Amino acid sequence: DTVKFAFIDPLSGPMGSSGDAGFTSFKLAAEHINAAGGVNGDQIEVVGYDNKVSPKESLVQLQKAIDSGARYILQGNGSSVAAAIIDAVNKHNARNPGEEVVYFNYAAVTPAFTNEACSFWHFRFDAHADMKMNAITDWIKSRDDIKKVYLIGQDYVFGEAVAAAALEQLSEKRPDIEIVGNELHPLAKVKDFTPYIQKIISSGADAVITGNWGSDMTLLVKAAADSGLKIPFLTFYGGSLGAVAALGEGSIGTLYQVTEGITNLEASDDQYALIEEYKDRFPDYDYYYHRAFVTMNMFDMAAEKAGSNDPIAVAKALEGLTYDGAYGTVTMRAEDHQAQQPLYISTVSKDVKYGVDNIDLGWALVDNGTIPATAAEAPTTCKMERPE
Amino acid sequence: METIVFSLLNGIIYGLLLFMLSSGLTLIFSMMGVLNFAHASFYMLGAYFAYTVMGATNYWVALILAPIIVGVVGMGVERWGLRRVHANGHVAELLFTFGLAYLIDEIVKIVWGRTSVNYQVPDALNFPLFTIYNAQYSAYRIFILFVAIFMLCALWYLLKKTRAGLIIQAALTHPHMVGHLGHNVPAIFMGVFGAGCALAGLAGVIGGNYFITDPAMAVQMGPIVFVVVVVGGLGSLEGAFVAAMLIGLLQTFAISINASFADIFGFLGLSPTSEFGSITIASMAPMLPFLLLVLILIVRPTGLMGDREV
Amino acid sequence: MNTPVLKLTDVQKSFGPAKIIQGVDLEIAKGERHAIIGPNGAGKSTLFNLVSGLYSLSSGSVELNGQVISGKKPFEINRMGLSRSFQVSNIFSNMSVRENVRCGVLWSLGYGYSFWRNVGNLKEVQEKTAHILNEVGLLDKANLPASLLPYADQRTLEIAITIAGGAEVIMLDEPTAGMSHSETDRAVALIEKAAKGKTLLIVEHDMGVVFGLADRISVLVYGEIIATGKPSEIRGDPRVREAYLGEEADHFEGATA
Amino acid sequence: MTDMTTDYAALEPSRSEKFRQRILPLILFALLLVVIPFFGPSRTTLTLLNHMGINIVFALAFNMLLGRAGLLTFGHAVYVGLGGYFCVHILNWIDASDGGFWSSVPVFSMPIWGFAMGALAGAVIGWPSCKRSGTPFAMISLGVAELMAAFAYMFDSFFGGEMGISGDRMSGPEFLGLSLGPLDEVYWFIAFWTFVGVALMFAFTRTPLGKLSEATRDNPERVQFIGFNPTRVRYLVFIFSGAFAGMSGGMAAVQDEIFTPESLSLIPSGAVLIAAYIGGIRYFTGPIMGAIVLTYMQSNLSDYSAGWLLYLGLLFICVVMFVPNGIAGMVYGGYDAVRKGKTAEVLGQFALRALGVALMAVSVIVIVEVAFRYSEGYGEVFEPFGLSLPPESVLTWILAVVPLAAGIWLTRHVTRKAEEV
Amino acid sequence: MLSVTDLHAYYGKSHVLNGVNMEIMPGEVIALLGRNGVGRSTTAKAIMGEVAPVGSVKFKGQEIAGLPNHKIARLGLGYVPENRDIFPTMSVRQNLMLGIKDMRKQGKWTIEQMLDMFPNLRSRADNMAGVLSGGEKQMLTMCRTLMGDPDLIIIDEPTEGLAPKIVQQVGDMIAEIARAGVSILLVEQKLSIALRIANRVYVMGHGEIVYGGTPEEFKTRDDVRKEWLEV
Ligand SMILES: Nc1ncnc2c1ncn2[C@@H]1O[C@H](COP(=O)(O)OP(=O)(O)OP(=O)(O)O)[C@@H](O)[C@H]1O
Ligand SMILES: Nc1ncnc2c1ncn2[C@@H]1O[C@H](COP(=O)(O)OP(=O)(O)OP(=O)(O)O)[C@@H](O)[C@H]1O
Ligand SMILES: [Mg+2]
Ligand SMILES: [Mg+2]
Repeated sequence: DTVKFAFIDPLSGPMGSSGDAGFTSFKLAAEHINAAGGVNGDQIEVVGYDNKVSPKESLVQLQKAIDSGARYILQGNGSSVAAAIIDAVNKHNARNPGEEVVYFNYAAVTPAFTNEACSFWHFRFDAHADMKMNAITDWIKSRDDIKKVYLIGQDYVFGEAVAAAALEQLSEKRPDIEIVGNELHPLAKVKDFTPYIQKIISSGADAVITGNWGSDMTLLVKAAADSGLKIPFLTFYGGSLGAVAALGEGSIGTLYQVTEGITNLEASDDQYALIEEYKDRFPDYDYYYHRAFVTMNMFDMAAEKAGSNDPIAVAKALEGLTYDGAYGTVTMRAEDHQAQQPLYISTVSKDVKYGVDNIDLGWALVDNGTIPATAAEAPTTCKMERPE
Repeated sequence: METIVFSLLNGIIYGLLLFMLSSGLTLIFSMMGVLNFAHASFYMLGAYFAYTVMGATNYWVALILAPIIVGVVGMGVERWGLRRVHANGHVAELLFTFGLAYLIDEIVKIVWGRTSVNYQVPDALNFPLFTIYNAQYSAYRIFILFVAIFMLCALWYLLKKTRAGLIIQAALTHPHMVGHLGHNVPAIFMGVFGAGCALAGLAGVIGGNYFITDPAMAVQMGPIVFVVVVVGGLGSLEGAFVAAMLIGLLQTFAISINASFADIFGFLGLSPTSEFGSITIASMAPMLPFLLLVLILIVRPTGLMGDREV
Repeated sequence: MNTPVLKLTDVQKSFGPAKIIQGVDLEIAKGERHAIIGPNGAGKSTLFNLVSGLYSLSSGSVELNGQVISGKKPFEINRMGLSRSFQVSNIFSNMSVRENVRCGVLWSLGYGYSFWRNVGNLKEVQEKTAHILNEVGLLDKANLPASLLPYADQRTLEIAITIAGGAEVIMLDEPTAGMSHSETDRAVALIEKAAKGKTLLIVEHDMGVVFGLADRISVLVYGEIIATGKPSEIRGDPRVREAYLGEEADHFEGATA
Repeated sequence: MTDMTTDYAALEPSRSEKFRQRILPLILFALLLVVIPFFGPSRTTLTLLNHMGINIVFALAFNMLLGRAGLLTFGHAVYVGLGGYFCVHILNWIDASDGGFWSSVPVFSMPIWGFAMGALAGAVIGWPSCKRSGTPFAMISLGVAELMAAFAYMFDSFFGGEMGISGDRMSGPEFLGLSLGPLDEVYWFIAFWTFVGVALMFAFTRTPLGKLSEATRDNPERVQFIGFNPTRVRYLVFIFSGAFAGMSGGMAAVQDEIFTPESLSLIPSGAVLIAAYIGGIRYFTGPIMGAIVLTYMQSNLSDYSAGWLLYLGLLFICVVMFVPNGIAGMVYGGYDAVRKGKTAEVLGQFALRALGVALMAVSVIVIVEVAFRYSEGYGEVFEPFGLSLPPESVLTWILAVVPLAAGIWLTRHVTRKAEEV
Repeated sequence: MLSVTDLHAYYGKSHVLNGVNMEIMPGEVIALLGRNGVGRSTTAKAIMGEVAPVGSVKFKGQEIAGLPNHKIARLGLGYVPENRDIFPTMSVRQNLMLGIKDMRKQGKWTIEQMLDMFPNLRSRADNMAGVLSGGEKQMLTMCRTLMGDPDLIIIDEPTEGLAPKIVQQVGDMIAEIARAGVSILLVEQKLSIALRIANRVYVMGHGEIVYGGTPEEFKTRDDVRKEWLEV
């Protein structure tokens, strides 16, 4: 028997590579579990479904996946897709009892999914936006030289949420910090960010916080480097595929990111071996989606604990489960199905063990960059309805 | 003052950049009437070719060679593809370029991989040229400025000093008659399309390292180039130039305005906390070109300086 | 002569600096068949365009049945009962001949922009269409796409569309241009039939047609009417000979004599 | 007058002909829609069919403009989006209301509301844009689409931001005993409205306004001289087209229960253009065929190959270059030939051509698949039908070249033969 | 100068030309007469490569059947088509400019000369050609073709739609062109003009040349006129 996982993310088109990076991670994680005897004796199969980052198309693929017997859904690219999948999974499970599916969200970070919109069927293995912001502001707290902060983001719910979280957390943790700018720009429409950089320069900011992703992130930092602006750009997605290659040395000392782990952290030999195996198998990509491995290993643990691969049983077993990961302990909080884990602030550096994007630059932990899970933790408003 | 100087400077550079991106399209669109949706893909090809050529030789060779290769590819596309489609009208041509864009994007992924390549500004141009109000202006930006002006002159020469422009326009509607007058219409079409593609390629060589060179760069360029060409007016190089500058300046100035709709229309009772009132001019900036496009076409279907309906 | 159906008062038109129509006065009585002749570029087609509303007047006025129509849109003027054809065939080339004519009859039968009725079920429309097709002799070609018609038939269709709306005043711009003699004869017969009881204004270079059809002729030269009168008067007018007919006038005298 | 009626009769298609051409296809279509569920389609198939239905209505609405009125638009998804969003809001109002007006509204009526909203949007946006035609019109639609897509991210209260808004189709009173929960019930809903949409839009082509829109496409100048205002004609058609697009949005709101800003972006607008064109914009049925094919390919081609976009691109290019009248053109062309009694000839030619195309396809597939795998660098090998085709094998190269050459030769040969006849 | 041997042409399946034979000597003016629809225009088009010619067309001794039209034009063969085909969105001057094949060479005629010859055109020189009256368009087309210095010019129905007086003018112009040493193949309906200018006439019927001779001789051949032309 096999346990089918449906990986629903873009596998083609402009976003295809970021979906593929996730897909390859899950496949490798599954292979490792299978090699170790599988889950409860069953082998895991991860099947890719290309959703072309379209929520509508995701629903078609979801249906296809369910019909082909998948009971576990993996997805991460795009909160709009995640929202559509949560909604569809909820409805499917309500309308088709006995055929429940569970959704493991590995990258969609909208806080709502584990707050007001939380669902028993949804588990998030990535830290959500507020938690990441917690990490960023925690780090800023330790940097007395940062006195002025500039917020810039994409003009939509996520960008607004990031800005709001930054404002609130900074005023709490560092009331002395002045917010010298709070700017939103339309999504994926700006070609030349220099005018924005100029505004940042004029404001005298010491650091920039941005939730930008994709080209909006890269172009922003690139424009900063071109204008000689050497201040930390604290990003959520600085580590996304190809960003460092595109920025080149301009990213050193400028580009910062917050993640649940980086390859250049102190780790066990097993972990190093895994990183190298990944790179070897998938030379285009780097070991980035650590949480893919966490997700699969925690699934394995939960299934073994429940003694069954049944989605409801696994979901219940996952609640409150603790896993000792390569970069710290991960706990799946039962109240809201949000994984709690330590976060790391890192920046681009030249002398690192593992480079990224096939160049010699890589991510290195910054001073005081380790944010323990408790510090990153965010409260939840989730009132979850559980089956039975 | 600071804002004005900045905005002016950035606006001009951005405008020139836009002009550079759209100049090839100006040529193809106004001469051949082809809404070339693959324009951005040729732009991307330019960047990738330059990356490869630069790897083997140096940037200056790439600057010359890459556009030529793109131009040749463009000529091939015209010769074996577009020419056949031409008889079926503009929608067919447009769809052809649509499909071509997919094709090029995928081929780029096969050849150069799915993620961005490390195509960087050459060291010779990678230094801050001058600094005003703490902001550095890299030499490369000024280089862009010169290349854009060069492209303007080259195009101007092609359109005004040669009869090619006239011949092509005539050949659009009366290909046979133009042939009877002794002009080799197919060759001219091929040449024009190739030249337009080469210009796109040149923009790619320059833009690829100024921005990012990855397989998504074509998609990201989006319809803004059409806006420039159409707002400027068909058949008008000056128009395209003016439109590019106008859009560049408009957008850059708008970014520097932090006022929200509530600040401006407050007298109408618009509250700053309402959804509409809280929108700032700055956040609207990238939408302005499209607003401009719609307004211009409603008022003046020939565009700013065009001599015929788009 | 009671009130004229069509009355042009000091009509002028300039394109930029070029004064193309420089003060035309013209009255056309009900039921009259009036021809306008003149050298190429005299402004005959322009005059048509002014009357039918395609161009706006620079000054002067045009009245149809006592109502001022200058300044109105072409479709408004058409609805008031004035219909025109074009010097270059101007038909709906991707539609069938029948559909071409049918479009022409729709407005006059009161089926404006209606979208709740099936044209196929509008008996009146179908019958009128058939009637007109029959009259112009295109019935057997009714289901052909208009673009595939031979040239002469396209010209005929042009006339058919023009008369389909049943307008009171019909203006034809060189209806027989490019037709052979036999085709011309057929076209003339058709025009005579169609214009029965209506007012006809026609531009032609074929003097056979003009002298055969017209009750009165106006000669337009450089935007001015230099003569108006019965065919016989026009033929003899030395100014007309000088400006327009040239030697051919003799030819026609000979021909008709 | 008696001969008049005979003329008239001679001109008109006979009653049976009318039935055959107009009513029969609709009846067959309805029958097809009714029969499908009896084959017991899976939920995946049902989802696909439902999306096909939605896209059929959308593509036809789009073609009311492009094919019929000659107006190319790059932003027709805007009307689908507005209609759909409005309907999702209504779903939520229905859900939330107890006893109010909305509580008596069945979800089944959603396409009507979408229709109304689409018409309203068409009326507002069409007012300025229909003053233009041709490329200015197309460009205005592009600008409007970009603006609307941006607004969709800015105005959360209506559009719900990036995540859009979702509703529940199972609320409100039932209609025809359909709870609309399970997909097979949704199928009936979609089938019903697809049929209504297709029938209405077909009827529209036969109305005076429908005919006038064609006349305006062919020759807007002349339309003025038969008493009509071309701007007005365009505007009215635009409203209808927007309305039917909105209707498809209403159908989608029930099927997907969610609407996101992506649904009014340029992507679906471009897709519908492609669908309509591939199907054949000169035929009423063209967009239907195109919508079916494209919907299928968009959802399923990616299952077979990572390079599906490349195939799609190639396919567009080939259709545009070699089959300019689209699938419908091909179908009707064949049908005509068969009716003229040239069945054997046509079939023979068709078979040869199909063989040629198939041969070329073999090579193209081999080249693309091998190249894809090679470029990914995972060391995967293309293994169709048990063959192993690594990039360095001779067999790979033979398969990449020989069928291609043979296919090209064969199709050229057939074409030349056909021209000689 | 031009010799056409056994020329056939088809529109789809209809066989329009059944073997046309004719010769044009340098400096000659030939009128091609015939009823509507017998294929005179098609002959002109077949020579110019507008419809696919089957048979032989030799110009200055070189076979031109099957050449692309710009090559034919460059050999010195000018063509004024039936439908005039001016470029409507360009000015009169630009239209004339497009007639020049090679800007570097000074041709026999200049734009100014052309405008002098036709004062009507001069006054419209900077107007868009699309708004010219029918007659003005006709003049423009002819002038445009002359700008390319052709050695032989094929003119299809130059007087169609022209006022009687202008018809004479056009006739004079053609005569003048002939005087300048350009050979002319004139496809014309109006006998009066054709006979006035031509050195030789050909009459077509059923896609073939059925008569050839001098105008003087032709005037005496009432039988030919009755059978092959409309009276
Ligand atoms: N839109 C316009 N703009 C500028 N000039 C124009 C325009 N329309 C017509 N003209 C000019 O007006 C003059 C009269 O043209 P018109 O077409 O009325 O002549 P016409 O008498 O019909 O001649 P023909 O018998 O040759 O058709 C011409 O010289 C023409 O160039
Ligand atoms: N494009 C075409 N397709 C099909 N048949 C055509 C086409 N053009 C012309 N024909 C037919 O070919 C025959 C010869 O046409 P052609 O134009 O050469 O005649 P013509 O002698 O020049 O007469 P006209 O006085 O009408 O110009 C006619 O019967 C005509 O109907
Ligand atoms: Mg005229
Ligand atoms: Mg002819």
